[in-house]
Amino acid sequence: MSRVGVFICHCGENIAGTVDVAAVAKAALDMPGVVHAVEYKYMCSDPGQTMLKDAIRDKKLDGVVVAACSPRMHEPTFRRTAEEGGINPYQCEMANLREHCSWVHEKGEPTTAKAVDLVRIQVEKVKRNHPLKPIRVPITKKALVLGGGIAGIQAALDIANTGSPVLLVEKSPSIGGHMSQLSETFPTLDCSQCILTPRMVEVARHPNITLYTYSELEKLEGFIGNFKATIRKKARKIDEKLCNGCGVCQQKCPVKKIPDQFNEGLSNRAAIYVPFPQAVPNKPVIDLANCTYYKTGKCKACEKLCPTKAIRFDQEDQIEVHDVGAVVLATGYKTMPVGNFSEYGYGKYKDVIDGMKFERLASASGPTGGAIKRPSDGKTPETIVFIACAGSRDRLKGVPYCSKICCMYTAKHAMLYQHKVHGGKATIFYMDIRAAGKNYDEFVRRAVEEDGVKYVRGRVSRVYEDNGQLVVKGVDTLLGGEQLEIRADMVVLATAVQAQDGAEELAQTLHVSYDPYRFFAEAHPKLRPVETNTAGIFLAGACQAPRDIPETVAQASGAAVKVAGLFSQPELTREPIIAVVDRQPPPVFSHCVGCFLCKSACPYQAIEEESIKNRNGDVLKVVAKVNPGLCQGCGTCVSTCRTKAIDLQGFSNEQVFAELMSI
Amino acid sequence: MEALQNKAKELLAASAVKVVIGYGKGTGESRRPIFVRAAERAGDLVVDTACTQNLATYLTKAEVRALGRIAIVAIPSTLRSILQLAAEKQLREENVLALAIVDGGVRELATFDAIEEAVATIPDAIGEADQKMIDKLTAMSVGERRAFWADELGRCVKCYACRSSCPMCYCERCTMDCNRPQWIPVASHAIGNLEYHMVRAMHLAGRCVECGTCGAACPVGIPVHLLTFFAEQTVRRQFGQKGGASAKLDYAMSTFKPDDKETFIR
Amino acid sequence: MSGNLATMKVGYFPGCSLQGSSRDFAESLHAVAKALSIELCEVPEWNCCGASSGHMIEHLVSVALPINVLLKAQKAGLSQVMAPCASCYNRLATASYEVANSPTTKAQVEKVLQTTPGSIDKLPRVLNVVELLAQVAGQIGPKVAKKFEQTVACYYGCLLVRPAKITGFDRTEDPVEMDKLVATVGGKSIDWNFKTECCGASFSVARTSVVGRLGAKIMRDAVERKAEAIVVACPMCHSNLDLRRGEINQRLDPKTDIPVLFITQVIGLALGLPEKELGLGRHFVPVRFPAKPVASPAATPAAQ
Amino acid sequence: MADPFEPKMTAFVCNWCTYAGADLTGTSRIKYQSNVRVIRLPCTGRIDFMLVMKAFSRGSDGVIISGCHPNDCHYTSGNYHARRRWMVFRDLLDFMGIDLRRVTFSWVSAAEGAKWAELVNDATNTVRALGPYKEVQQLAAVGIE
Repeated sequence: MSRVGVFICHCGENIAGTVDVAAVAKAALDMPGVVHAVEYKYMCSDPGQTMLKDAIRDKKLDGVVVAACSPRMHEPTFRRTAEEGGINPYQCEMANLREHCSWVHEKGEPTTAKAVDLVRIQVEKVKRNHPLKPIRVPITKKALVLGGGIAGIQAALDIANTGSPVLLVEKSPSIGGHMSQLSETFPTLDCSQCILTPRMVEVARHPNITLYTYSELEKLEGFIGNFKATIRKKARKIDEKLCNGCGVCQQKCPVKKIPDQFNEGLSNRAAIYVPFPQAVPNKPVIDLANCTYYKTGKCKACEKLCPTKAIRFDQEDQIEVHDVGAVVLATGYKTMPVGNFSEYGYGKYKDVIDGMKFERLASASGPTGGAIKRPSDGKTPETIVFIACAGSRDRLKGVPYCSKICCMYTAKHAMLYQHKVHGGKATIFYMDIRAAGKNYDEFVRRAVEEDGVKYVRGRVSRVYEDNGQLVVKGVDTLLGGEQLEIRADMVVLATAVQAQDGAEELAQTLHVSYDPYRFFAEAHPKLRPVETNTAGIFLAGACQAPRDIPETVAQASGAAVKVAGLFSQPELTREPIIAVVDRQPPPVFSHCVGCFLCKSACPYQAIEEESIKNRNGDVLKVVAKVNPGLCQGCGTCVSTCRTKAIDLQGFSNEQVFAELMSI
Repeated sequence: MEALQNKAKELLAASAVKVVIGYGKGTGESRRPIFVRAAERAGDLVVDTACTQNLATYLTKAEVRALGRIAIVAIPSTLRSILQLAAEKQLREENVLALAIVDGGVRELATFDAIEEAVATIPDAIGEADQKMIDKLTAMSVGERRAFWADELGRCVKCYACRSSCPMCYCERCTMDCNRPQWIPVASHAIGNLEYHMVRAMHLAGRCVECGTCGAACPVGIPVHLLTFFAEQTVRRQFGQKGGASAKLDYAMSTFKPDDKETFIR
Repeated sequence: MSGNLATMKVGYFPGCSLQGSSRDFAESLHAVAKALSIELCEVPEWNCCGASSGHMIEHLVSVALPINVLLKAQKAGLSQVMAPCASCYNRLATASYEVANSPTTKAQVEKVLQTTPGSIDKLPRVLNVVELLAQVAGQIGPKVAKKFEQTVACYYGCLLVRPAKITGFDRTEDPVEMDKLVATVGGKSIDWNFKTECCGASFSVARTSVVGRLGAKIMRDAVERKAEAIVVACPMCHSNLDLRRGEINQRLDPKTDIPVLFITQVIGLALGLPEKELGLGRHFVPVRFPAKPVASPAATPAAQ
Repeated sequence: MADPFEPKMTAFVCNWCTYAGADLTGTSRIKYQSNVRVIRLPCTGRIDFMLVMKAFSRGSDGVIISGCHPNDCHYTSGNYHARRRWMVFRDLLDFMGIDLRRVTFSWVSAAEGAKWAELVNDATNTVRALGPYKEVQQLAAVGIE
């Protein structure tokens, strides 16, 4: 027969002001199994906790119910106290008399009656609690960072600098991401590559960082501290050790007319290429789709001419499996594809381009060496129109959210244009100017006041061509909704920021949740912004939501600290709230019949098949077994099990049933 | 019929199987399951329209398993049972040989793939009378339905014939027998009976092979099979999955689609 | 969709213009429907759709009127109602959308229409003429007697496709359904800029100068891109570009005399229906096409 | 029976969304009717359909079941499994003559304190209007345990 003690907290007036705590204590004493019931002003205070510890000893309690605030608030506190009092911490339950009772109901008899019920529910539960031990799991102190943009680079460097090894996986041939494509950065107008490339080199040189470019994560199994990552190294068809990046191959490659992704198709590259001069690693890759040899079986010009004989046409993809303890997702974003803007003639008129193309035009390392020339005929545009919110904040044809960075980079674009094309006329159609951030609004004001960029508040309905000239038709809502038609030489769309292609699949591979726009979801919008709901997987940068560079870097460092914090512990301890499959003496062995329907229901692949053998090793029965490391304790398997052979520690069938029967 | 008897004789003689589970003469026109273990007894086997019981129930019984490879005379629902049992890891391909009764003749189905093909051709339809009854019930007001079941289940004596006759109720310990906690009161009484049959239906939703053997087995003639039929149809309607379609597990109640369409969650 | 059905039955809501200013639209529509064995069942005792003035003045009226029509159609057992006039179509579609999405509006409408039998919950689907023709496009191709070998500009105007959330038809900013139909009957449609520009709509009568200005832009671009005709599916578009060609031409140099055809007339011509049945004679800008170089008869025997 | 009927409401909620949401209702001091008794489970996936039936047998007049919105499940997919189970169980309850107006399903996130209050009030009012669930309670009355 159990000896339960009930401790009712006044929480000052918070509970006692509404609930007749004395009556609750009195009622508690009549509950079967309760041998001790008291009320006190503040149970969480030192004297309160001491009182609880003493009672456990003096009254020889084997179970404790603290009727106070929400268990989500103080359960850890009182479980620790119970342990100090000499019983198993999991023999302590909390009745939520505050959030679920005194704060939400009027003072009176029914409210007190409810409080009594809430206590009874927990008393019935605690009587059926079993002592549980927290689960200890080891940690592999190596991190996996997915994505080699500025977010991934920053996270990798920060983690590596704490002394832990890092695997940095980037799907394209070089790290650098979108930032390496940018011309200059707001609000300081410093050259993007000038500040990025040193970081890229640092990554390449760092003893704790192993770089996997042109590689992708294929599979992630396991759980926090103990992931198993399968990485596919796509074949560059180059022996990276021999290649010295001299570049002869790309000069001599006969195929030269392939649109260069890095320059957003504004220039061409060869079939064997290094994406850009500052690429890290500075090693080429053969583009199989366009290489003459792979198309016709002839050529091999690069192989013949390579001074170090580094070309390897027979090279295969390599699969590597690594144990890692934590993962940082930094897979970035993409901008909305052209198809969405037929009214702007995107894709129809050469001189209607998106922001990324403009970055390349304005970039000193770009196809025009930084001169603003329009794609159609290379002419310098005398009038240019920027259309903000191309797809952003557009419930109908685009995305409902604000892409956040466009206001700033459009201002930057206009500014750069004004600096580069003297006497040029830049007009920006906008909805609102969202320039919240350090020195951001000042930056926009500069564009308007110093560089004379014309801001027109209104939307553009259509961009069309009138004998060779682009005409931008819009409205100026500040001039009494007057319609405008601006004849422009070039139009730049600030296209919406979207989740990276394949984000959904990746999220599913990693079992992290994502929002309706396929951005990865943080564990808590305010208090856990760099964590996912899956323990051990963290977020950095634009894969979570549109972000600019400063935020991305800050978040990346945040994620890195989370990883470092995790790695600083000798081992992990987890709540023992996990499922267990019953075991019985022979000949039953277990009530489990091995139908393994639970296996397909488990979100964590935590259910394994165990063969029960006799001493000759013949299998007598195959039954389910829960891997305590993988199980997170959702209990889905429990309600799937027809034989009730699986149960959930801490929320067992007996406990829940008893709770229900007590009301 | 001869075809079957010959096939059985041949199989047993060659001891390709250790037992043939089939139908034999019962009292009057009824048919009962028989276990033919010797070639010379193959003549006892009967095939006709009166063979309606789903014999798959016996496939999971320890004593039957112990005999070795089994040949089983299979009506459509038996084939579905075999697949579902296979999906639930209760049956090994090498241990069972289905003798499917197709328009008088007999077809040997040795592999699950073969059975899947055969099953794929079976229309998802239950007996006309049963379907009529389900439609009638669904057309009723909820009160009328309650009354209907209260009256029907009032007769239930908890003999568990429905459970024992069901090929999918192979659990060694049923929820009913679980006493910590005592989910369902042991004695037969109104609410307990309602709960018992609800559990059966839920446990068979997405697994029921729609043989109706449970209903046929009920000594007091409660149409308990309507419950499992209804549950199965609900699953098929809402998720397009069904019990006994494949030997690979595709259990509607342990899988999901993020866009499962529901109308009642506020 | 129901492209291969023998005969199909569709509710028909003429609205005022099909009986007045746009009789040619009505005539060609009926002729084509007959040829494609589509049965147009006029909605019994239909009333005004509430366009032009109605929806400017009183919101409830502008919803109640169309719903009343749809309830009548429902009573007549029609599952789809086709409104040839883009304006009617837009009113009917908008009204159905509003009652489906605003419980308050629905309640109000139910109140004012309590005398009309039927249920607002399952109203017939509203179609425009292009939508209907697209449904049966499958049967048009085979029936083509005489290829419509002209280069045309398909002009949609505003009401067929906007607002997208209500019409849910075609690509709002860059519709293509009419272009597809023209292609099925052997015609060529140009890629141009003013597919969905405003034609001035009801200013047709009140402010012809506006119509002239807007129409001129539309015609200029079409002509510059070598269109030999404009194809429309809306009475207002038609009147503005046809009836008001005078005002338009005042702003054009050179002036243009390319005709404006209803999509139904284009299809009718291709199906080889007599011009009279298609009401081609009713246009202000005569329907004439530049003579095509006739394929030399010699070519045919030579081929064999 | 002088005093008016007060329904007995039982709620099964998940720990991470709805229980937390109900906590928020408290912290925001939003008042609601005190009829409901909450049973906390880790996840909606853990809510055994039998619990709902048992609640009625035990004399509840109404039941509330609530968890995380689709996509928000702390355990990534427990709520999806739960939703499927409910989709079938609910139809079956109806087929067996249980009055569905007495069973309320809902998604209440940790941020939806107000929604929880509203949910409880609506459900309680509905059930109060329906009156005590005699039909089932009579069945139960016949010697339980």
